[in-house]
Amino acid sequence: MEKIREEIKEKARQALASKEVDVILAWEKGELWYDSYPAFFTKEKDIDSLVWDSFCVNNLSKYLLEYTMTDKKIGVFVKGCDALAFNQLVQDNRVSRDKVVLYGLPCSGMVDPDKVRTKNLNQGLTEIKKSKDKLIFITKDKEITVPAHEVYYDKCLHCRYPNPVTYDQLVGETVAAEGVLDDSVRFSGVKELEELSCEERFEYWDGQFSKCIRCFACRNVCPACSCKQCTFDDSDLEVLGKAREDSEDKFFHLIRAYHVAGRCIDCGECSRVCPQDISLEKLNRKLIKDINELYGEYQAGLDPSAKAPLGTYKLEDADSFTVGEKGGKKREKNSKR
Amino acid sequence: MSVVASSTSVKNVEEFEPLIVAFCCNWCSYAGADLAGTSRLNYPANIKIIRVPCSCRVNSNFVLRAFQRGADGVIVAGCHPGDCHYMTGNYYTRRRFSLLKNLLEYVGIEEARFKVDWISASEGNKFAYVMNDVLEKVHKLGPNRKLRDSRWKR
Amino acid sequence: MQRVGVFICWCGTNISNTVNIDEVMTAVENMPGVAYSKDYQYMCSEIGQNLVKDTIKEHNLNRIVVASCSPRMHESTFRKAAEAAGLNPYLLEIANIREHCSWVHKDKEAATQKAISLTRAAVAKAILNDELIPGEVGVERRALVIGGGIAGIQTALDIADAGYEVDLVEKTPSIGGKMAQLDKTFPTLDCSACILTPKMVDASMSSKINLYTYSEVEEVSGFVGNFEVAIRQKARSVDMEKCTGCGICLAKCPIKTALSEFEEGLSNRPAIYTPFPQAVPNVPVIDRETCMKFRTGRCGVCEKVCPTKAVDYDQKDQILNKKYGAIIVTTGYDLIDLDYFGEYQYMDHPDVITGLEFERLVNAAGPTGGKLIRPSDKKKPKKVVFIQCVGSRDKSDRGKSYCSKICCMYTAKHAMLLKDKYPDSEAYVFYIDVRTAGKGFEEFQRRAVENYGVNYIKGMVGKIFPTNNKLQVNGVDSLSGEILQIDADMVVLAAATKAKPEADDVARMLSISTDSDSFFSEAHPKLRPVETHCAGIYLAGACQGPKDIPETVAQASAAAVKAIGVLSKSKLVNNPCVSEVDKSICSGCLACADMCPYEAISEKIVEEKANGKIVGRRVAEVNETLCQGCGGCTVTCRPGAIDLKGFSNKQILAEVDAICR
Amino acid sequence: MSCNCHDDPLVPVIAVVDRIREDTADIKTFQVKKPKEGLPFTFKPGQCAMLSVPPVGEAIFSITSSPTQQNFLEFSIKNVGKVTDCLHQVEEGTEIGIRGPYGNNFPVEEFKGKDLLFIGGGIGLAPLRSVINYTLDNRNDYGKIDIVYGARSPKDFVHSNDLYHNWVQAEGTDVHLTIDKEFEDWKGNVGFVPQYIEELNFSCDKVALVCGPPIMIKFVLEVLEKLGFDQKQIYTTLELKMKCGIGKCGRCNIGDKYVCKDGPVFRCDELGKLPDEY
Amino acid sequence: MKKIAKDKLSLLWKKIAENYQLFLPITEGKVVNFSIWEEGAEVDLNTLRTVNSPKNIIFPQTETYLKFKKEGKKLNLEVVANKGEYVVFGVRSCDVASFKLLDNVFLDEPIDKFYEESRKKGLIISQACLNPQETCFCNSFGINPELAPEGADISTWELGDLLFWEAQSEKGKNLTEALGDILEEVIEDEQEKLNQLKTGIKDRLKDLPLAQINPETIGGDLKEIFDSEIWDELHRRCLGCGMCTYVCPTCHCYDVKDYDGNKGGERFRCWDSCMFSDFTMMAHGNPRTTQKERVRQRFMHKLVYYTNNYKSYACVGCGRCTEKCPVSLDIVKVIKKLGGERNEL
Repeated sequence: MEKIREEIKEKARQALASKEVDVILAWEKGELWYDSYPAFFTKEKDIDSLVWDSFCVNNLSKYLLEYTMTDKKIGVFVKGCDALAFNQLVQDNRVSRDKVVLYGLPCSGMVDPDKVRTKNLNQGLTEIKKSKDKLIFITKDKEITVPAHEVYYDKCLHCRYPNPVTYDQLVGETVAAEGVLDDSVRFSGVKELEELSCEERFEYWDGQFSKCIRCFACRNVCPACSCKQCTFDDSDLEVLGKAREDSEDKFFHLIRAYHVAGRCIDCGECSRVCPQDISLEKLNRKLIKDINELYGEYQAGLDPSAKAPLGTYKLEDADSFTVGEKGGKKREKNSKR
Repeated sequence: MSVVASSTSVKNVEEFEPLIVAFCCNWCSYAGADLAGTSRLNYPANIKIIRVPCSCRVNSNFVLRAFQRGADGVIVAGCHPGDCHYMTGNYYTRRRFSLLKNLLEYVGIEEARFKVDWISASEGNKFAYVMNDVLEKVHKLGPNRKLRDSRWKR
Repeated sequence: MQRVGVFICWCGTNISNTVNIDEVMTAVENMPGVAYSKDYQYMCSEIGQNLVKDTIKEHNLNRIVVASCSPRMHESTFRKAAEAAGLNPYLLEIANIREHCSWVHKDKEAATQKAISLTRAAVAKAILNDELIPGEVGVERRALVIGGGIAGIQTALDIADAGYEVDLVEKTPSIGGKMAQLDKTFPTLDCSACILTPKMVDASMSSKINLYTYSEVEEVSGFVGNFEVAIRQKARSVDMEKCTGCGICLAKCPIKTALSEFEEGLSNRPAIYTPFPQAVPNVPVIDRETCMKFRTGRCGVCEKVCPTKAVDYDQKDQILNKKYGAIIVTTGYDLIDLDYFGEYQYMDHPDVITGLEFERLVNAAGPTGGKLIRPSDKKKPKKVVFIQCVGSRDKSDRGKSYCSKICCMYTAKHAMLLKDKYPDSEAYVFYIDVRTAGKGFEEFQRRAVENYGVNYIKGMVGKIFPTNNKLQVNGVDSLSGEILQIDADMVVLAAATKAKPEADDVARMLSISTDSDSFFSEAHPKLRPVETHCAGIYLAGACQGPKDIPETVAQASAAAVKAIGVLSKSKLVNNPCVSEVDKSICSGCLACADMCPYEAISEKIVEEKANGKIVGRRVAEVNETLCQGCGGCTVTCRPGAIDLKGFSNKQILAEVDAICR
Repeated sequence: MSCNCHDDPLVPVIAVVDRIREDTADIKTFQVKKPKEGLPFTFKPGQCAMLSVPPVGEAIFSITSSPTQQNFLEFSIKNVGKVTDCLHQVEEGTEIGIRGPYGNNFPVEEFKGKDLLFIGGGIGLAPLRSVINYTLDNRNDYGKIDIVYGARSPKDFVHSNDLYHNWVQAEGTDVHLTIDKEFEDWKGNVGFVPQYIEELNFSCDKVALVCGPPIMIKFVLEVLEKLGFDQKQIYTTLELKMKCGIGKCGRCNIGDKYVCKDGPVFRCDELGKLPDEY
Repeated sequence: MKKIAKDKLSLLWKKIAENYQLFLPITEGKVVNFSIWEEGAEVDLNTLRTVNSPKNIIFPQTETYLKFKKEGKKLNLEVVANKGEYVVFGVRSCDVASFKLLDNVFLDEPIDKFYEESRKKGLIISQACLNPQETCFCNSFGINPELAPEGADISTWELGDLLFWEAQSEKGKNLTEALGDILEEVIEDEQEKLNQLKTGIKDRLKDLPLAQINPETIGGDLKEIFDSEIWDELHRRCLGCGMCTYVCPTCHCYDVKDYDGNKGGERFRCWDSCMFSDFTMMAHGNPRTTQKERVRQRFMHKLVYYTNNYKSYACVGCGRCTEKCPVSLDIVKVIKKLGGERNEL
């Protein structure tokens, strides 16, 4: 990572110097060990503070929305999940591909500061080094080596796209997907819930939703939530009331998940940023799973020219509500379209 | 004891008058409901119909809002796939509500509370049948407490 | 400020018997926004409508709710009334308290409460109604008729007669349809060809009618006044212009063994053929599946013998793209397959035939030259059994639950034709009921019984056993209970009619609907019998349900009039309930454009100020003349930037709230 | 423990809309009073009150009647949003909620003895009218009064009865009207308010009270400066999104000042010290 | 000073809960928040910082205060007084200090009676922080987490198996008395150990990474800070969510809304966030159209406007934004930027 960091900086410097781009979206380091955050570089000299470490979890693609109304050329560093997000924004017509130079960054996972704290590895921490699939936590007087997966974010453990699916230039070498990529693992949380009784499921979700403080972090961080004005902010229609009330909380979460159905890239950012630890990924993955089962495997963000599952149909589509008569009364033959 | 308990529960069920909101597409299901009327078929007054041009006009928001406002069941009815007056509208309906239906079940809303069905203009009988069927099932489930806004009184 | 007037109709006792009008009136008075309310026995009557009009003016009302029958019934009536009183017609809402309330509920208290809640919803919606002004769109003054049977021919002639162009598309090589196959028509017994052929010729001679035979409609888009249609003209392999219809090629064709479709397979035809001598156009077509040239590459006789060099083996299917203002569907019917009626031996015995085959057998131009003989041994039949309702009024899966309507009459006709040919023959008719509703029908059937001595037996045939050259028909006379055994020479089955197998596909292509038997659905069974739910598309003939020739012709003329009604207008007004985009909210994702079935939504760049500069931003825009108002886009649009006028998000939510209140 | 929450400043009292006058196509003037006591509360010119129309909500409006009017409050309200739309649907005799008064006022005591120049545009006349009528009711305390008022057309004039009659007839008072664009039968001045002020060339020994659309205020201030007015002689009232009316909900601040509490009346030199965020 | 063995705390909870609604830091999944204690609840006194500050107890996120009913032209209003007496146990010094900051606003004239009522009915029991975290910087705002904070009715310290208990106010004394035998008197030896504990905490504070953050380094007057260039860059990464404002113990902006129910409606106030794009939206425009203006408003409010009005910063250094902001746009970074070089760590 350290080596790649220098390479990244060099790339960024060159891109700015050669005016290949007007601005570089990358990360910068704050005062605390875990504190890497999005940064916007326009001057070569500022690149010194650019950082690439195990905490660059923030997805920079969504910041491209800010630039939709400018003619600036933007360089952006994208990890595997970020590249899916980028494609999704392109598919949704929100970002034009030609305004962006994508620098791909293979990524084997990002470290969850909470897991570090739980392991008490943060006491006196001065540096973290990465060595293959291990992380070395260095303090003044000792070094502790930990298998990386023990401190990676949950969302990174079963990452299917550690390498960017789209980029203009790749920095560093591609990495192998770690963890188990089997969908049965990815959807295991969903399946567990599906197997519960209706009442148990309700109890579970009621407990989850009622924790919500409506900070909208899940929505605002989501690369599929790219609307100019969110329906929840429509003060005229007021579909969502402002009160913390159970039914309003449920409305918000169901509609939020539904609105990203077929467009959710499963990056897990919503769950990560949720201050109340609501299992949003179990909501999103339910929809992904159902889409896969009903309409065929689909990974949002893989192909920006694909049709979103809810934006298309097939004559012979199955449904989840007419029992025993798939697709209605009549046989469907030739497609009109 | 058990006798007393069951008799009170029966009484409660009797008192419960479900409210069911049905969104019907103008061309098929609404016409089907008209036909049910013209044919003097019978279904309970608990079902109240909102006319929409096409089942694809029905937003998930509307469904959830009905539940928030105390509806005990919601029905979306449209033309049979392939028969949409607008050619393809109900194909989208089918996808949209297949997902919503599953999602509602997933978060613990009883399956029978949300019904999507295809009812053509000539299926007055089916209209009445579906309405009776949904009502019967919802009746068994009792009032919708899970999605109703606590400020919306029964 | 909204001042809603609510008018509650008793519909005589239709509503007032089940709904307590007084209670509804009291509830309405307290509904927010209601400035005036009134009830009346028949709101749709002239007095009722005047009441609405006068009250609008008197009480300065600007929103109207009529609680009455279905909006599908009288919405337009009351819209007109509102308009007459100076109100935009779209400020009116109907609460359907008849079809959806008083007619389906018995409990008066419950029905009353429901009527109140439906009215409340209509009031809540009406408050949010906006004035809507329909847009206008031009009309393509040409009609398309799909199907060249008597229905299609008549429709085309009538439209042409009114001075409009008509394209008549027929799937087979000639127009004429089923009627061309018939020998005589009931109840007059006049020759079918004699009355049909002149019409076929008229159609072909009319300067306004273009015949596209051996062609099929492949794609339909657009809307009333502006349908866009792709027609596939199948390769005929004969140049229509050059061919003179001399018929030499037919005679010389070495293949003689293809079954003639026109003759119901009772005779053969060459690979190059015209379906029948009077075919219009009288231009042969090469059946490429049978033709040696096409199968083996060798032969080419027809090309060689053709005096005008009209034969063209290289001809290709052609796609014609044309525009029409109106479409009339006249695709006709078929007889059901008799595969499942094994007891009648139709599949196994050549002397068990259908009514249509009988028509060919007695026809002078038919396979036997009009000699009625048994297909098996070419002998005259002495004893013929006619079985009615083969598959009609049959609730089992193999049959049709409806009455095919024409069989009673044509069976009587067949029996008479038999007796005419062979006075010494015996005719037996097995029937369930004899239905003779129609002008001269009863007299016709009685003639068969009384003058011709046809034996009518009420009862069904159980089974037919072929024995020594005979067909042993085992049946029951249900009146006497007697078990009958008739050794017949021939059996004629009145097979049920059914919709064309491709009807569902045609319906889907046209966005019209079919009933459970795949007959096309009319817009209203009584009041709009030739219209479909899709404006500008009309129905005539047996494609809408079984019917006889006079009915078909009447319907054809009716459909023609409807189509002429569209074609005669220079402009049509649009449905103003179309989508519109709030460009300030629109993100320009164009998901709406992707799903719009009418391609009514396109991208537009709006100029906006951003960071002190004017820059372009992509948004969606609706073409109001293309939009048909389905509202699918509104749901695709997550932020709700696109909304449907007349059924807006706000209005529907207001209805939900009001209903649940 | 007993609760005195019913005294909370957020809790409205019931008032009745006694009379409604339609000023223009989208502006109505409402007379509001308490069912029994009449005036809901005492106030000073320039102050605001919060009107409630449940279940739509509340909005704050400047009181357009003068405190010298002892029987009712008046509000001139333009239909721009949800609450105002609902108010426009209200009929005479309807009960609404009211709370207030909120905010500071025009320092009418300090104005004593001075010439006053009122400059209003459109609905911006509403808060000024309270002061105008107050000074006219205490005519001897004040010097010459000039009222400059502009709107898009004569049809958009609010309080036309005051503009055409009451104020014109008042002693030592001149009313100068202007409209944006030529209009049938209009014989008065045509042109925007700032230009008209420049043309009228007022002497700078007056106190100027300005209220109108932000763009008008901006140009009027420039003109006044040109005419030699000191910032300390100019007062204006501002409007930002206000919810609570009591300086707590945190959205109507300009810098550290809350418009609902420290405003809405600002002297221009004070305003100059605040960030340009209004 | 009193004490109680930690393993007897559940007795204490039970006793308090007899007469009060008792709020305690309770674990739910991975998060700890103040919730109403019930027998069997998983109390967590070790977690230093709850996700939500206890602000939502004294100033609930949603608070209905008025019910209304319309009948024709008639309007009926009914005030909802909805609080019983309650005790919050385990409030850290920073959060206790935040109450004072809220008091400044809500108890300023005109007094918010609902808030006043809520404060009157509440009894605050503080808990000293034995082990301040790397994200803590309360010291920078003059808060001493080892001491009994001003505003607490009772203060507590953990020491080994014991919890020390000291009433600070009349309310606190009354409760202490009412608890009777459950609490024991502290002996001198233990008092000495407690003093050592306090010194230990104080020492630990000095070593915290953010210890040197100092708001006093912010120079310039209101307009200068407002016009500072730092806002041009700082806001860019802000996602525009409201998390910082909702977890912040001192943010107190609210909205007032009506709910239209079927049997009458109600008016409630609910938290709002100046980070939201529609916060200042009016029918005819929005004075803060970009996130830059909104981010600036939030920090100007905390560090300048509030200070001008109430002579105190509207931050208690609790570290919630430092830990929770998804893009690390926390107040520490703003103070550092505004304070310039003087603030380098």
